[in-house]
Amino acid sequence: MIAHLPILQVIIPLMAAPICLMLKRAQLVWLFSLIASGLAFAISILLLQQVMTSGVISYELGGWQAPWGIEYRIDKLNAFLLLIVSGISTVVLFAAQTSIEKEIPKNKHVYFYILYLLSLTGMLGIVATGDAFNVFVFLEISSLSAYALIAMGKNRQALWASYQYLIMGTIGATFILIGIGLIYQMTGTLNMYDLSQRLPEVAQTRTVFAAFAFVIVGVCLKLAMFPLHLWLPNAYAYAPSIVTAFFAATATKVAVYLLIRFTFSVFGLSFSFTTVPLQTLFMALGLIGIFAASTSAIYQRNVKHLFAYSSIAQIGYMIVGFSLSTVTGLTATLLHLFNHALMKGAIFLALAAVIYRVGNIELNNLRGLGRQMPLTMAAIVIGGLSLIGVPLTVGFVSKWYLLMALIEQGWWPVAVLILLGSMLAVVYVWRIVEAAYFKAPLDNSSPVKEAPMSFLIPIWTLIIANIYFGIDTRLSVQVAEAAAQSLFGVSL
Amino acid sequence: MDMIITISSGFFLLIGSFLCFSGAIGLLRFPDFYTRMHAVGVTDTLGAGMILVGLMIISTDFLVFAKLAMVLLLTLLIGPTTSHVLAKAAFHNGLTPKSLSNQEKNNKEISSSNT
Amino acid sequence: MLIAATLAIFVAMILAIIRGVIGPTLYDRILAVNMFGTKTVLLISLLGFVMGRPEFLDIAIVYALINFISVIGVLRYSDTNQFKHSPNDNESLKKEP
Amino acid sequence: MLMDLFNHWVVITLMMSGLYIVIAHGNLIKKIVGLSVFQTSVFIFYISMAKVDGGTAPILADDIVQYSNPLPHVLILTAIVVGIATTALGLSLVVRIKEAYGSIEEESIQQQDNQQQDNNAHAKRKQEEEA
Amino acid sequence: MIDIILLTLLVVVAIAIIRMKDLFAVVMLLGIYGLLSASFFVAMDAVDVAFTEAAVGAGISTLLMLVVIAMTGRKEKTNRHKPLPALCIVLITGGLLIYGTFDMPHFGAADAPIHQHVAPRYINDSMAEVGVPNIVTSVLASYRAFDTFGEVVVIFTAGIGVLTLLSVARRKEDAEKISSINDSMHEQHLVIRIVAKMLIPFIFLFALYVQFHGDFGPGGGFQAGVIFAAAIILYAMLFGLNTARKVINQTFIQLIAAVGVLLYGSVGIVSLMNDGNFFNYNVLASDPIAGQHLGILLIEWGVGCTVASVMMIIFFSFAGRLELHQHNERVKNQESS
Repeated sequence: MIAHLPILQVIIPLMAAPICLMLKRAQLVWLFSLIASGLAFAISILLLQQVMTSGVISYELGGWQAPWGIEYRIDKLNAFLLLIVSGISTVVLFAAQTSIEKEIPKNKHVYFYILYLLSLTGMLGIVATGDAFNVFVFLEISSLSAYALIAMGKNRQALWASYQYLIMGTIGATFILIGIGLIYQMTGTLNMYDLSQRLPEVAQTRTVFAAFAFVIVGVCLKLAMFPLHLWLPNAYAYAPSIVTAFFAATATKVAVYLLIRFTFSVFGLSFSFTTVPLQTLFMALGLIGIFAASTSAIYQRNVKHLFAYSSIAQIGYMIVGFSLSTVTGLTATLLHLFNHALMKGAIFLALAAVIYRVGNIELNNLRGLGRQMPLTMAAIVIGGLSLIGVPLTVGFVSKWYLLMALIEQGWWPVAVLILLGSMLAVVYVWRIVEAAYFKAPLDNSSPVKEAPMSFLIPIWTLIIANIYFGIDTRLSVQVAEAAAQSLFGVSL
Repeated sequence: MDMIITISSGFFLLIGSFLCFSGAIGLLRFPDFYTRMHAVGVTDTLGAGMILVGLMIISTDFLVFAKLAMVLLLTLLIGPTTSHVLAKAAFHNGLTPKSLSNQEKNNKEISSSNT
Repeated sequence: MLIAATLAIFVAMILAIIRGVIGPTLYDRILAVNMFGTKTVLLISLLGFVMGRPEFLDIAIVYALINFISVIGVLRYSDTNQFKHSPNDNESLKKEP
Repeated sequence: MLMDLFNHWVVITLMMSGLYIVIAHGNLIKKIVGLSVFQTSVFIFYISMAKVDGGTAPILADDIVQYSNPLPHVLILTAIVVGIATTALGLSLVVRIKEAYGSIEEESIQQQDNQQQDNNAHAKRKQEEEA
Repeated sequence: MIDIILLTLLVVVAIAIIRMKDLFAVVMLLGIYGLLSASFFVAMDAVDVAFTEAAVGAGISTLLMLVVIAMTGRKEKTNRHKPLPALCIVLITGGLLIYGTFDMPHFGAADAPIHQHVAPRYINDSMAEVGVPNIVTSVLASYRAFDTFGEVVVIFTAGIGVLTLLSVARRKEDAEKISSINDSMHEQHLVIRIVAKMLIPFIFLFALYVQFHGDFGPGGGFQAGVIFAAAIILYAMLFGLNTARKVINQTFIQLIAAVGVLLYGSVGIVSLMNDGNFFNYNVLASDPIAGQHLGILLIEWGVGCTVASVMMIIFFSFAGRLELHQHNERVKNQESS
């Protein structure tokens, strides 16, 4: 069975989804999907171990050789991403049952879990596959379930946000489809590894250039990179809180993975960064993104909106690291992928707990919660410190690597700008601290209790991970560095 | 034999395409819905039938012949039915033929302003 | 002869599209679409013979069926109050200049 | 030269008209129609690259040597399914939006949202003042 | 020649779609667009794709849009129209694509890379390796079976998504009341009911034919599923939703949708159990070709089940919503008068 791990990784949550439809009882379905997600997590750990020791795993679906059939190709980068996605999904799912109780009508609970599992399947499928068209199919599975999940939000704005996401997402996916079509036309193959072998021959053609542009724009739409981010804040703010926690921690990460995969592996380093001026473009967009989004975050009243904008800013950091196209820069991006998943997962879960108790998530509703829900608010604060990049948290580690990478290349001014950007994070995190600890609760608000255990356990698991990986950086840095080096073809 | 097949199929195809063509002209040129429907409904069924018969004559394979016959049956069944339903629905929902509507214009305006 | 018939079908299709665009009433459009559907069935049958592989007539059968079903659907769901013909329909539905 | 690429250009025109509808029009159903046109045009693009001059449909028969490329056909079969799935989901969202907002025009929906936000902000300011 | 005429017609229709303000006309034109593109697919030798596009693009999606328009109104407001920025984006994107075409292989060129690299094996060896004359089916169901599995999951996701968005919990008595006023169609139209009664069995038979004939000609599970669902939809439109619900139980079709996905997946699981890779049908039977045949047959059934039931779920959800709307409107009118 060990040889079949790559496919089981995706197949287990996939097959669990239709079985859930048969089980019918929400509680049972929750337990079942938790088990499925947990199994996927366990498999991803095994896979990572296997990859770290023995190198790339290739799995031929249907027993057909690679360019003719579909291939699952797990290298260090995929395995790392699989671990992040399935891990976060399991932790978040743990709190799901309590959280959706108040946010989603009873008769739709089963559908919620099914869509959640399908969304997980889609993301795992995107990451695991080594076939360009298969990416599109699984991208659509995850997107379609995401649209439906977001539309389940309580307010009517959720519907509108979901519709906007649907339009933008479909345009993005269709762009990717056009791009894949163009490279297919020039090379005759869809397998990513095969593509990377055959693309250099035709790299100078205008068609490949157009294909590159379409794939990158499509992925950046999914990624919510700065000028294309318009769908994200509302989608995150109005979705059910569990969905927000899951997507904020995973969905954009998967898109970043796609960006890295296409630029580094498929089109190749020399094409992406020398033929096309990707470096300056992405660095500029990343920096503008950091500043524009952080500034918007400061002016938000809704805390979910605030952190949604902060997510866009964090994507900016990843893009800056990516645009350096050095091993250290990419390591910083990958580390930040992992770390951002940990902190945003924790923060949004804590916000879900607040919504569960208070019902609303405007800044004013946080007043006095520092005393009433000490553990939850402490989690938000630690997560916020991590967002700023305070030492002893994971945020510090990834910022540190990013600065190192920038200085290594002599980009001093950019390093200063990154630090300035972190100052903006201080401002918006402070607003929350201020509301929670230094303002008296509103007169008409009734006192609330601490969040139930089903929230506190996953929240604090993530927070402890936040601190642990901030102190003991060996594990995460080792994997990220190895993954980055493998993309540059440097052997360990 | 070949000669007869070619000529007869050509004949059927010619008639069929002429009917289709004239039906289309009628669809475009006639003054109101009912006359247009008349033009299309009558020529379409016959024209399609003619073309399909023409094709049946030149088909060599039995399966192809059978499928063409099936298409022919379907057109014969469906074409008139849809025409009938369309006309009925149009009339029920208050679309009057042009000659009538000129006469009854005044009545209709009164009745429609009431609803 | 096959080519001539195909061309005639094409011309009929173009005229049907024009009628579908200019309307003016709902039923004219339905009529145009219906006629377009039957013409497509014929076109598919003819194309099979023109291209020398006539064994794919299954598609023509599907077209005929789908055409029928969609016309029924159009009538069923245009049969609501919003679609009732009103005297000013003729003016308001004309294509905007 | 011109004739060889003509097909591609027409297909690109089709794609762009679909994209134009999606971006420029404010009606939600029209946007979905636009998406549908856009996607269908991409299908046309894929299928036209599969065509080989003198080839026939990729179904094996005895006396035929040249077949068109079957792979894009397979891809597009999948993509068509994805397209209808997106259309169905988008349309059901439109229905729900119509029920919630009473309109399916982008402008009016955004207006209502802004209004609601303003009202909320007002209420909040009042609350703060009271506190 | 034929392709150029069809493409030109497509452009005309697309421009008309942009210009029209009447949504009903737009949807009709979209139906024409679907039919035209399907004809184009036939001209391009893509018979399987044409089959699907006709059933889906011209049939199902047009129908869904009509149901929605009946709920939302058919006029597009003209006030908000921002053509200039949109035009800029479109021109840039289109310009980029046209720039990209200059190095493309020419249309129909047999020496293009796509006809040289992967595809030749499908064309030359699929008969020996899979044993199915229709190459599209063998690629779809065996070489790239996992893509098709993804496709089935996509349609399943859409079904669940539509259910979450549109399903209404209703009591039985209400359902009777609501649908009893909405069955105008089958009271008025005797002729069409008789014709439909004659046609529906034929359509079922044809769907089965398409399901099984997919190995030899255009067709397969997806197309068969859509045709099957179309027959049920025809029945529901003519005899009222409620009657159709009695024939096809709602929980039952949800079950079938899930069973379809599971059937498809379990073929893969069984091949795992037999020491093959996922979806390796060779190990399903002692003879590899027999195994391939068995595997393809089973997964085509899986596809057919899921597609048919999801199409029905989608249609019933939309039509049920429409009924509710009309009922509410009527109640409101009665109250006001």
